Amino acid sequence: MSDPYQAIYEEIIHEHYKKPKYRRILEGLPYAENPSCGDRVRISIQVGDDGHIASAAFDGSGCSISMSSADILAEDLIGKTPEEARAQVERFLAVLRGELDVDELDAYGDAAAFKGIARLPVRVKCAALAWRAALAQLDAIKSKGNKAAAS
Amino acid sequence: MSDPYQAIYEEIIHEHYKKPKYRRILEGLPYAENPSCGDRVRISIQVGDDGHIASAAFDGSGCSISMSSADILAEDLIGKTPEEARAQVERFLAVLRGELDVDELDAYGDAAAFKGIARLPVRVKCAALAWRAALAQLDAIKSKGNKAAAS
Amino acid sequence: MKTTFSALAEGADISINAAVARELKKEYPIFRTLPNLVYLDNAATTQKPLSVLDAERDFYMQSCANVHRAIHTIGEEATARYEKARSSMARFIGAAPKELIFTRGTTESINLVARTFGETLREGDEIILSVMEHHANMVPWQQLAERRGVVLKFIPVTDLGELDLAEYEKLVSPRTRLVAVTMVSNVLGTINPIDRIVATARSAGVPVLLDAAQAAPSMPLDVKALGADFVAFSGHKMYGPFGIGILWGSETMLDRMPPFLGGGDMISEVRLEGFSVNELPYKFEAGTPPIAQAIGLEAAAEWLSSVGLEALGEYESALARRFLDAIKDIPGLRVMGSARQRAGIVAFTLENAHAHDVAAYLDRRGIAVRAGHHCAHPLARRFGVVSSARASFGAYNLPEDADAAARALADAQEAL
Amino acid sequence: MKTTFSALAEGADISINAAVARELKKEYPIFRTLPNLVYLDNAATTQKPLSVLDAERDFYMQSCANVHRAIHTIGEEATARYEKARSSMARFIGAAPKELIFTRGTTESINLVARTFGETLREGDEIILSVMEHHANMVPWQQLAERRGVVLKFIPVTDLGELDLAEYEKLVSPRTRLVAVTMVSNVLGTINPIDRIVATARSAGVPVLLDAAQAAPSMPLDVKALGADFVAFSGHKMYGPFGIGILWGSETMLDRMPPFLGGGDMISEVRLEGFSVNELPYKFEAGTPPIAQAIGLEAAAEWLSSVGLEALGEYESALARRFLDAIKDIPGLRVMGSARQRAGIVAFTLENAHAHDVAAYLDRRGIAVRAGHHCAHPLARRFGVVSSARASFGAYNLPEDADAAARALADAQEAL
Ligand SMILES: Cc1ncc(COP(=O)(O)O)c(C=O)c1O
Ligand SMILES: Cc1ncc(COP(=O)(O)O)c(C=O)c1O
Repeated sequence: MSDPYQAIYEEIIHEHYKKPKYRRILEGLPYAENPSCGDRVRISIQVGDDGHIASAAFDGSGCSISMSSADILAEDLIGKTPEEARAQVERFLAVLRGELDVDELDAYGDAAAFKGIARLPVRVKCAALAWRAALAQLDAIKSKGNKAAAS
Repeated sequence: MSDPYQAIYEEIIHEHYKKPKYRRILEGLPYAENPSCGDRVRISIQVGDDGHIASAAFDGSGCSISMSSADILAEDLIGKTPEEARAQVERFLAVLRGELDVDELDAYGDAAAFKGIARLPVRVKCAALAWRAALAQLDAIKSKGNKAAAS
Repeated sequence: MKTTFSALAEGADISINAAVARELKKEYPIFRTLPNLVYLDNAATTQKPLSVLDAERDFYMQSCANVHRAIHTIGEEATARYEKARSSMARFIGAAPKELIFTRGTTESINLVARTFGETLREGDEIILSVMEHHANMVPWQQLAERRGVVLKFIPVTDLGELDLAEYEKLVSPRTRLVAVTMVSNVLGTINPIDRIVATARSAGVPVLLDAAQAAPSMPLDVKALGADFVAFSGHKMYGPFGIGILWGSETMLDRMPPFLGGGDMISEVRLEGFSVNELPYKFEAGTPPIAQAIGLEAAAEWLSSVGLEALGEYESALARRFLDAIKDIPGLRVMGSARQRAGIVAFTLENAHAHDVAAYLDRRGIAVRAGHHCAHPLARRFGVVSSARASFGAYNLPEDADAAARALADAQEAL
Repeated sequence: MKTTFSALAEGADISINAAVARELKKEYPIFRTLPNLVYLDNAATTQKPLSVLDAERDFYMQSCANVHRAIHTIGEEATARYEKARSSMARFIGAAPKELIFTRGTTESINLVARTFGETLREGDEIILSVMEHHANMVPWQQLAERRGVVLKFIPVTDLGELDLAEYEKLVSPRTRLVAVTMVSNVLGTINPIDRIVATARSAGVPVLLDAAQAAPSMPLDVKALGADFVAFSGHKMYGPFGIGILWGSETMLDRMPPFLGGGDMISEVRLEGFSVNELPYKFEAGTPPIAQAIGLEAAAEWLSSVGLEALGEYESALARRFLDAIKDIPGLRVMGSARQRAGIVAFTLENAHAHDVAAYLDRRGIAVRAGHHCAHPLARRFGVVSSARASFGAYNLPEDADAAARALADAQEAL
C-alpha cells in the first residue's frame, strides 16, 4: 500500500461515499448481496433511443467501498453501449479477481481509486458488489432486447 | 537408551527368544493378538493341588520382544498362587503403561530386561502381549475355581 | 521480572498486571517485527509465543517422524513426544489421555460429535442450542437435522446478551438428547453460567457439549468439575499453532460412539470385507495426525498455565471494562450486550459508519480489530445488527491498547 | 553447486544425481542434528527443508492472523498469503485455485469425498478399489458401504505386485459409480498405469479418484492430463508440514456435491432454520484452516519443483534398484513385488526374523526403516505376509544409504 496516489484514491472514495451523485431510491430491482458483511446494492440502467446508456443509478447499504464503487460505476456506464458497458464491467471484475493487472484501471476515471483495494482480499468483495449487480442488469437488458428483436 | 545394563538386557531377551524354555504346542486356548504387527501368543497355566501354579507354557509367533516376554512370563509365574501371579502381571502391565516406575521391574528376575522397552511406545505392545494373555487365563482359572467352589 | 498475573479484585488498579503483560509481550516475536501493532483481534486468533514456535521447530529438527508404527529411534521419539502432548493437554483440562482426541480445531471437534454421537439419534429427537452460538456450533447440527430429522431448539438471548435460563428450562423435554452451548460468546463476551446449564441437563439425563473455543484461553477448564460430556476448543485461539484442536469426550460416550473418519491408525484390523475399530483415543484419529502442531499446542498450554490462566482471564476482562468505560460517551456508539459476567471481548456499532470502515479506520492507526458478523449470523440478527466491529484482548495487551482504540474510535466517529 | 536432478537413462551412473542429493541434504536441518542418520522411512513421512520451516515461522512472525474476514492489515496479508498458497498448489498440479481444497492430509481428503460424493450413491451402486490400497483408501469406502449399501469390488494384484487390468475391466459394470485407486503402492512401490485405468473408467462414464500420497513427492502431477475427477495427497510426505493436505476435485464434481463439515467460512448465510452454502473452494473448508501449514506446503512444492521433480523420482527409483541388487543374494530375504515400474519403495521379509527385529537391528546401526503392515492389511494378506520391513528413498538419500542398509541386512540375517 505504498502507492503514492493512495491518499488521492482515499479522497476519491470518500467523496463518492459521502456525496454520491447517482444514488436514488429504486424499486423492483433485485439486490446483489454480500452475506458476509450484509452489504447490498441494486443498480438501474436505462438505455436511450440511440442505443447508449442514458442514465444509471444505485440504491443500497454498505461500507464506503461498496457504496462509492456503486457511484463510480454509475458514472462510468453512462454514455456507453450495453456491450461496451459489459466489457468494461468484466474487465473491472477481472482486475479484482487478480486476472488482469491493476494498471488496467488507469483507463477508468475514478475507478482507478480501487487499485489499492484489488490487493486486499476481503475488501475486493465490497468493491465488486455493484459491478456484479450491473452485470445482472446488463444481462436482463440484453435478453429483453433479444426478445424484442425476436417478436 | 543410555542404560548401562542395556547390553545385558538385550542378551537376556535374545536368549529367551532363541532358546525358549517354556514354548510348547498348545491347543484349544485363545490367542492374544496384536493386529498391528500380527503377533499372537497364547498361554497355558496349570494350578497344582497346593494352589500354586505348577506349570506354564506359551505358543505363538512374533518378534523377539513378544516371544521372549512370553518365555520370561512363564518362568515368572511358576510357583506363585493365581492371586500373586495376577498382582505381578498387573504391575508389569502398569509399568508398560507408564503408570508405575520402570524400577519396579528390578524385582522381577529377567523381566527387568524390559526396562528399556517401557520407554518405547511401539514395542510396549509387543512386550505386553503375553501378559495380557496371562491375565485372561488367570481370569478363566478364577471363574472356574469360583464355579467349582459354588457347585 | 514477574511474569505471572495476579488475582485482583474487580475495579482494582491493574498496573501490576499491565507490567506483567508488558514483560510477556517480549516473548512474542511478532511484536518485534511490528512494534507498533495494537492487536485486538484475539478472539479470531492469538499471536504465538516463541516457546510455541520453538517447540514445533525443535520437533522438526530433532525427531521428525511419523507416529505409532515406527520401530526406529526417531519414530519412537516422535510417538513419545506426540503422546506426551496428549497427556499434557489431558492434564490441562483434568481429563484422561485416552479421552483426548486431537482434531484440526473446534469446528472439526463439533462436527466429529455431530457425525458420530449424532448418528445415533432418531427422527424427532431434540437438540438444544442457543441463539448466541458460533456457526461452528450451529451448522453441524443443522446438517444433522437435515440428515436425520432431529429437531433443533434455541435458548433465547436477553437484551443484556445473556442466555434466558428460564426459557432454557422449558425447552428441555423427554426427547432432548443433547445440549450444545458455548461457554463464552465470541461476540458479546458473555461468560455463560455453565454450572446451571449443566445441572439442568444432568438432572434430565441429557448430555452436554461445551464450545470452549473462547473459554480455553481465558479460564482454567476442569472437565470433571464442568460435568459435561464433550468439550471442544482450538489451539490457535489459545496461543498455539493453527491446524490443531481438541475434542474431549467422556470415555463412556466415546466408547459408545461409532468412529468418524476411516483410515490408518483408527483401525485394529482391515479385511476386504470390513474393518474393526482401534481403542480410544485412536479410534477417532484417522491418518497421520498434526504431530508438530500437537507438540506446539502443548507448549501453548504450558505457557498459559505458567502465566496464571485464571488471573489472565480477569486481566482481559479488566481491559474490556476499561475500554467500555472509555467509549461510553462516544455519540452513536452502541455496544452489543452488557452481560454481568464478561470476558475480554467487546463488539459495537457506530451509527452512520459501516463496521468495515470503522475497522479500516482503526487499522490505519495501527489497531487491528475485527468487523463483520463474527460467524454468528443469528445473534447479529437478534440484535438487529448486520455488521459490527469487535475488540478482543489477549495476554500481551496493555491498558494503553484499550485507550488507543477508544481514542481512535472517537476520532472515527467524527471522520467517517 | 548444482542442485537440480538430471534425467538419466535407466542403468546410467547415478553419481551426478548423488552429488545433487548430497548438496540438497544440507538444506535439511535434521541431518545437522543427526549427521549419522540414514533415513529410509520416506514413504511414512519425509524430513522438512529449512525453507519449509522458515515459511511457517516467517508467517507466524510477520502476519499471523485469521483469514477471510479481517479488514486489518495483517489479516489482509494472512488471507493473501493463504490464497497465494492455494494458487501455488493449484499451479503445482495444473488445477484452478477454486478446485483446490486444503485438508489435513490424504486420509481426510478421501473421507471428504466418501462423505459428500459418496452420500449421493444408492444401495447396490458399485465402487472399484484395489487390493493394494492403503487403509485410507479402503476404510472410508467400507464405512460408506455400511451406511448406504454400496458394493465394493477389488482389482486383484498379480504375483508381480501389479494391478490385474484384465480383471479390472471385467469389474466395470453399469452400476459402477467410482474407481478409487492409488497411483503408487506404499508397500510394493508399484507405479500403477493410471492412464489405462482412467481410460477404461472414462469410457464407461465412471469418475476416478486417485490416491497420490506416494506419487506427489516423486512425479509431476497434472490433473488435466491424468483425466481423473479427484486427486488426494498429503503435505508431510512431500517435504511439507504435518497437518496439511490437498483434495483436488473437478469443478463440475465439487459443485454437485453436498458440503462436508459445517461451520464458519463454508456458509454464505446462516439462519436458525438453516444455512446456505458458500462458493468453491470455501464450501469444503469449514472453520479456521491450517493457515501456516498451507504456506509451509507451498514452500515444499516450490522446493520440489526447483530440484526437478521428475528426475528426483527417477533417482529414487535408481536407489531402489541399487538396493534391490545389493540384497538379492541375502539368504531368506524375500522382496514383496517386482513391478516393472517401481518407485523408490522396497518392502521385504527375512526368513526366521520378525520384521520388528529387523527394523530394530537396522536402527541400532543408525538406519531407519519401517516395519509392520504399512496400513495395508489386505495387501499383506494377499502376499501371505504378516509384517514386513520397508526401505523408502527420498531426495536426500545417497547410494551409500542403500549400501549401508543392504550390508546391515546381510548382517541381520546372520545375527537374528
Ligand atoms: C465460540 C467459537 N466457537 C467456535 C469457533 C471456531 O473455531 P475454529 O475456527 O478454530 O474451528 C470460534 C472461533 O472462530 C469461536 O469463537
Ligand atoms: C498410498 C497412501 N495413501 C494414503 C496415506 C495416508 O496419508 P495420511 O496419513 O497423510 O493421511 C498414505 C500414507 O500413510 C499412503 O502411503
